[in-house]
Amino acid sequence: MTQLILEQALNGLQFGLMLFLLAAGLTLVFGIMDMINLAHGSLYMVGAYLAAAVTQASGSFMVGIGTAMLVTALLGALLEVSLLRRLYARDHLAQVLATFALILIANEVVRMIWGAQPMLLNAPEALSGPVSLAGFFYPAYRLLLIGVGVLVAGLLYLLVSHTRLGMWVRAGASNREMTEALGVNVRLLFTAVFAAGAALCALAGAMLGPLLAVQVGMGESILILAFVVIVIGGIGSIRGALVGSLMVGLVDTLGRAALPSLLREFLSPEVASSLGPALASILIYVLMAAILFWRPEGLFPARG
Amino acid sequence: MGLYASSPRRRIAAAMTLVALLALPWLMQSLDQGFYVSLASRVLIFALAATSLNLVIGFGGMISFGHAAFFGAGAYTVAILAESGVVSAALAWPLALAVAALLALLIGAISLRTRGVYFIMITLAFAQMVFYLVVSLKSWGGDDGLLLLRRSTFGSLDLKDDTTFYFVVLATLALVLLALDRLAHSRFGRVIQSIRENETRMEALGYPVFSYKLVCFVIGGALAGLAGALLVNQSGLASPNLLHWMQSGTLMVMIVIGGVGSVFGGVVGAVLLLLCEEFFVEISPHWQIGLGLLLLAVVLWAPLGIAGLFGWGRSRE
Amino acid sequence: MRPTKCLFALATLLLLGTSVHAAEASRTSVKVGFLSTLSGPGAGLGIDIRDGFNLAVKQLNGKLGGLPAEVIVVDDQQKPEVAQQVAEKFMKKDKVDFMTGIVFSNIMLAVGQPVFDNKTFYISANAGPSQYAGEQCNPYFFNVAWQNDNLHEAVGKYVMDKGFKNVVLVAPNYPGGKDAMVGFKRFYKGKVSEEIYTKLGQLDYAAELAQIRSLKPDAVFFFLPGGMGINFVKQFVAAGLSSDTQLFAPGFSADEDVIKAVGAPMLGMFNSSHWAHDMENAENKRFVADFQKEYGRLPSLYASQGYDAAFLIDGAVRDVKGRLDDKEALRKALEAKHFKSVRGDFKFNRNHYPVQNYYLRVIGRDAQGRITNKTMGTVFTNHADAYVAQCKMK
Amino acid sequence: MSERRTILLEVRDVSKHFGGIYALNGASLALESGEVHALIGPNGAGKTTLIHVLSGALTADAGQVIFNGNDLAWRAMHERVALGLARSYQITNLFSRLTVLDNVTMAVQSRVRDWGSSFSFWKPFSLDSAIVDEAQDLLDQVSLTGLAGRRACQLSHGEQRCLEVALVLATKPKLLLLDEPMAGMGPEESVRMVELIENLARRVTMLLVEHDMDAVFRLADRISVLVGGRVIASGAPAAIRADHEVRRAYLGDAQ
Repeated sequence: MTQLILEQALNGLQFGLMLFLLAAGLTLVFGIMDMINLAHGSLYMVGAYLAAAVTQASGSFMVGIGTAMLVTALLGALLEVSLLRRLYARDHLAQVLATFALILIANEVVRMIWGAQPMLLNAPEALSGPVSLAGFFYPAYRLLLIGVGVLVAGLLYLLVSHTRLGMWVRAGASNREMTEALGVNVRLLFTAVFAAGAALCALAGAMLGPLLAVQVGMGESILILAFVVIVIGGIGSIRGALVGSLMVGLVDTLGRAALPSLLREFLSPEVASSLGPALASILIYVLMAAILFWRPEGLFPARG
Repeated sequence: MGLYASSPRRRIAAAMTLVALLALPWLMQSLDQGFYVSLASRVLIFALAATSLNLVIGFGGMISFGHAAFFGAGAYTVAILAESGVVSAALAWPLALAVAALLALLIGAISLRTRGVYFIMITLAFAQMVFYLVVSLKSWGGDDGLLLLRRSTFGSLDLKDDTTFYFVVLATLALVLLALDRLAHSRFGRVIQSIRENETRMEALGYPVFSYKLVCFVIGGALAGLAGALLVNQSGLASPNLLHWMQSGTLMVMIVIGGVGSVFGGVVGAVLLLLCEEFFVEISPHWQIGLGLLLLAVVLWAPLGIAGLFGWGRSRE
Repeated sequence: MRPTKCLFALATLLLLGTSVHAAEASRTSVKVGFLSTLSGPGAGLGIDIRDGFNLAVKQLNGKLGGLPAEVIVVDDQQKPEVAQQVAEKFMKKDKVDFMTGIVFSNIMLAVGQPVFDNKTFYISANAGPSQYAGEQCNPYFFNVAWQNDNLHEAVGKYVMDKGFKNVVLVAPNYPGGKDAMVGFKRFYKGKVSEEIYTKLGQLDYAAELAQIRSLKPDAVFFFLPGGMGINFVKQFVAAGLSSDTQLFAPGFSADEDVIKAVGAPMLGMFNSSHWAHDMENAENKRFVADFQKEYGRLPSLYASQGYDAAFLIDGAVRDVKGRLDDKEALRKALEAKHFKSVRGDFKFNRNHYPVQNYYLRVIGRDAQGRITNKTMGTVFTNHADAYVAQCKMK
Repeated sequence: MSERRTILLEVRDVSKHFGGIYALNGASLALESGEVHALIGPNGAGKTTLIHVLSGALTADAGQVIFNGNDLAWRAMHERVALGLARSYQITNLFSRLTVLDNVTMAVQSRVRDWGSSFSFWKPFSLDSAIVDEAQDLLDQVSLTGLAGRRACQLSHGEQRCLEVALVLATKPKLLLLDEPMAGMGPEESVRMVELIENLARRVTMLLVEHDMDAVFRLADRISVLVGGRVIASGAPAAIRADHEVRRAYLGDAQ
């Protein structure tokens, strides 16, 4: 039983950390530029496709990931300079709609280039098996995902809290006008942050590709989860994104695993078996609504 | 922009469109193109759904990203009632409306405490809850949705007949549009539009802003429920995809293309979007690129939508 | 005012501009509405059915029953409401004579009734829901593949015969998935320690695999068509479960499309099928050879079903001499099955589902070193489905 | 001034802090019905915070506000307006995209006690001619009649301030909270505004927050001085002018 809980907790951690890769970029764009970017999920999809295509062509998963991050970052920067910049001053409705349009366009372009069928992306042979972990087996690749997630979280923490660039980013998230007044080149900062966020998207897409599937529409479902994460964590806060990701990852996975059997203790098996999965799947949204009810600006609001 | 004002010219245009739409089934039948009557019903139902969202977003200024929940609630109510033997439209449709209204009351009462982005996100979260709840409940069909094997019955009217059904849909939409036009010019309509313009000031003038917004939200939700009730009759399936957030997004696209805050904006947008879908899909499977570009262009250069381009939107100088 | 009028005129023009048909008494062509899942995680299945169907039409020189064939192919995106709209268009606008292609039972059930009401024949090349085999059986529905339960019944019987004692079942939460579990348990009477229902289209099975690990079964039976099965097998092996637990699947989850994607981890997996690419008969040899030549890959069982569906239509149209409006005659011709299937022979039961043999296959390396299915033996001979008794059709 | 009047508004020991900083620190104040009461004090003394607390935009941490016999704690902004307490804004806060006339009709329409609530969905507003007539009247009073069809955003700053006053008046308040009505005005516009306020003073009690000392001493019946979140003196203009502590804390710096 403890082994089951431990394994499920690891699964939740892995899921949460991958969400964090997406949420980190999203929360900064949202916080600094006050911009709702629905196309964030499309960058994740594009990153995954690039990784799959390059991995197939080059035969190396590492080359695939590297290229995908680089190209997606460039695409992100291009998108920011050419289009998104025009939307910062617009209302949220315009932002939602314009980036919704980008989702439609990105999906079709990917479909035109790579076809409607999912693309195959396999993890390196060495990682496709299990490793022994304190007495039980756990997939090596999932452990790698956890490692990468922890590493990125650590690097981001160092970058944001211990460098000048990070100071600007934090300043930008809490008060944009003031940062401009201090003489920071905010336009360049925005482009850089956006490109970095895009690179993290590509990383998440490439890493999750072998585990899930590289297919059109893969960005949409995970995008909503990323939004839930940043709203829970507080818009603009990296720390909030991390806490929110881990909360969502663990609550979702453990809820799915434990809730049905937990309900069986109190209710009849039939009621429990239909109610259990239903409750488990809405758990994170209940969590978000509850947090917004008590703390309408999330757990770690960046603006103050 | 400012407060909505309709001109006599616009009313004449609406009346003429209505006459043309009345003649449509006759024309299509004589061309042996009955399919298009059914398609037209579908388009008009989506026009109704988009119009209901336009009331919330365009007039009330509340950017709700969870409108699909009410649309789907109406559809599921009719399907669930039919499962248990209630097939009378006179009973099922008002109930669908009421269920959607109740849901909107619940969601609105909580969501309207938040502002801006948080409002967008919390309405989305609630819609997702409804979506996942329905998908998980096996007795409501789960992922498969609920089939409606027979259309509702409506007195002596035979709704199974596509043309009759079309006229019922057309009548419903026409009534709703008339009511919306009246509402836009009523005291209530002026209040919600002014709240959209300046909420703090309305509060300082002594309006219970929360109640007005909530009532507007509930009316919008109820009308979406009615649209859902009609749609499940048209298609014969209450599908969880009706509740999906992409559906909310599509309705938003319709009103933005058609014209936010214009009585006919939702109709124009729905007609344009669905007809494009119907015809361009045969030209190229990648027609959605075109839709995406059109949407981008509208957002960037014509924020008042098609209705705004032609000057049938809010009053201008 | 003018813009409204313009818009309406435009709409009318568009409506009129599309093809106009005149009803005709004796046909000069056959129209087939091919509605299938061609995008998303289930796309592989639909594409194979389509390619099989098209191959048959090509072999018949673009004709079905001697009449020029028009096959309209549309993607249902694996969404019931999209499928409904397409079906409505097929019936009311294109006025097709036959429909076929649907992969998933939930979509079949969403589309079926209106199609039957319209007296359009539906030839199922895959989906075989229990409803249409039993109480809701219909003169206008024919299935050239199997009833959903059948392949699972075959696995259940084999697992029972081999003496496995503790089994976990995994299937998606949709009609086909439920039929699978019922079918398996109809012939497996041992202990089932858990029935796990997953979301249709789910791709990450971490939680389910952890659950399986804690249950320690000696066999796992899973039915997860398309991309779902690919991910499940990969993750099952990656989690280290394959060393203690034997995997069983119906042919759907262990066919050439899945093998191509997963590769070596699938070696040694048992599965059931009513057809295999190594079956020795003239029709099958021609089919497999032509399919490989045309598409450069081994056909899957889906492809064989699509291929058979085309030949069933061909034989029936030929039999009624193109008088497609004589529905009664056409139905009799379909029931008589004027073609030889690539699976050897089968005949239609009175619910229009096949009565046929089911075989056990194992995944191994063939003479050329390719990983593929090898037929091991027969599990059922002339096996019918369990629902035919409830069908009131004569 | 010797006759005894009823107390319309009483502020008792109100405190409000943001983080560790006290904007109000036990402020007390009493307004008599019918008077023009000016509130002065150096920048950051807590004047605007007090207005916010009175109007309901902020909730006090401690203390009590009694208006016309009603305890205002927990009453929402719109309920306070219904009781007869209205405010104007320091920074112009209008319906900038609506016409001047629509701005005022929205304000007139808000009076539930005269017209009922606005939950009326069917009857066209154009039939409510009484509301429009009253709005026209109000525009007359603030001399904006000729501009009724313009959008609010097209008015000059001074005109917008006048419109602001018309909006507040339309709610027929018992007490008017005027937050720096002359802020940013040129000399000519200021003169017009002073005349307008003098005119109004006959009909409504006013709490006036203003920096323009000439205007304050000309308009006010009584003056309270707020320093460091506390009222240090209250009285007739002459008394305030003479008050030693006030001179030191505030006027001394100014003059």
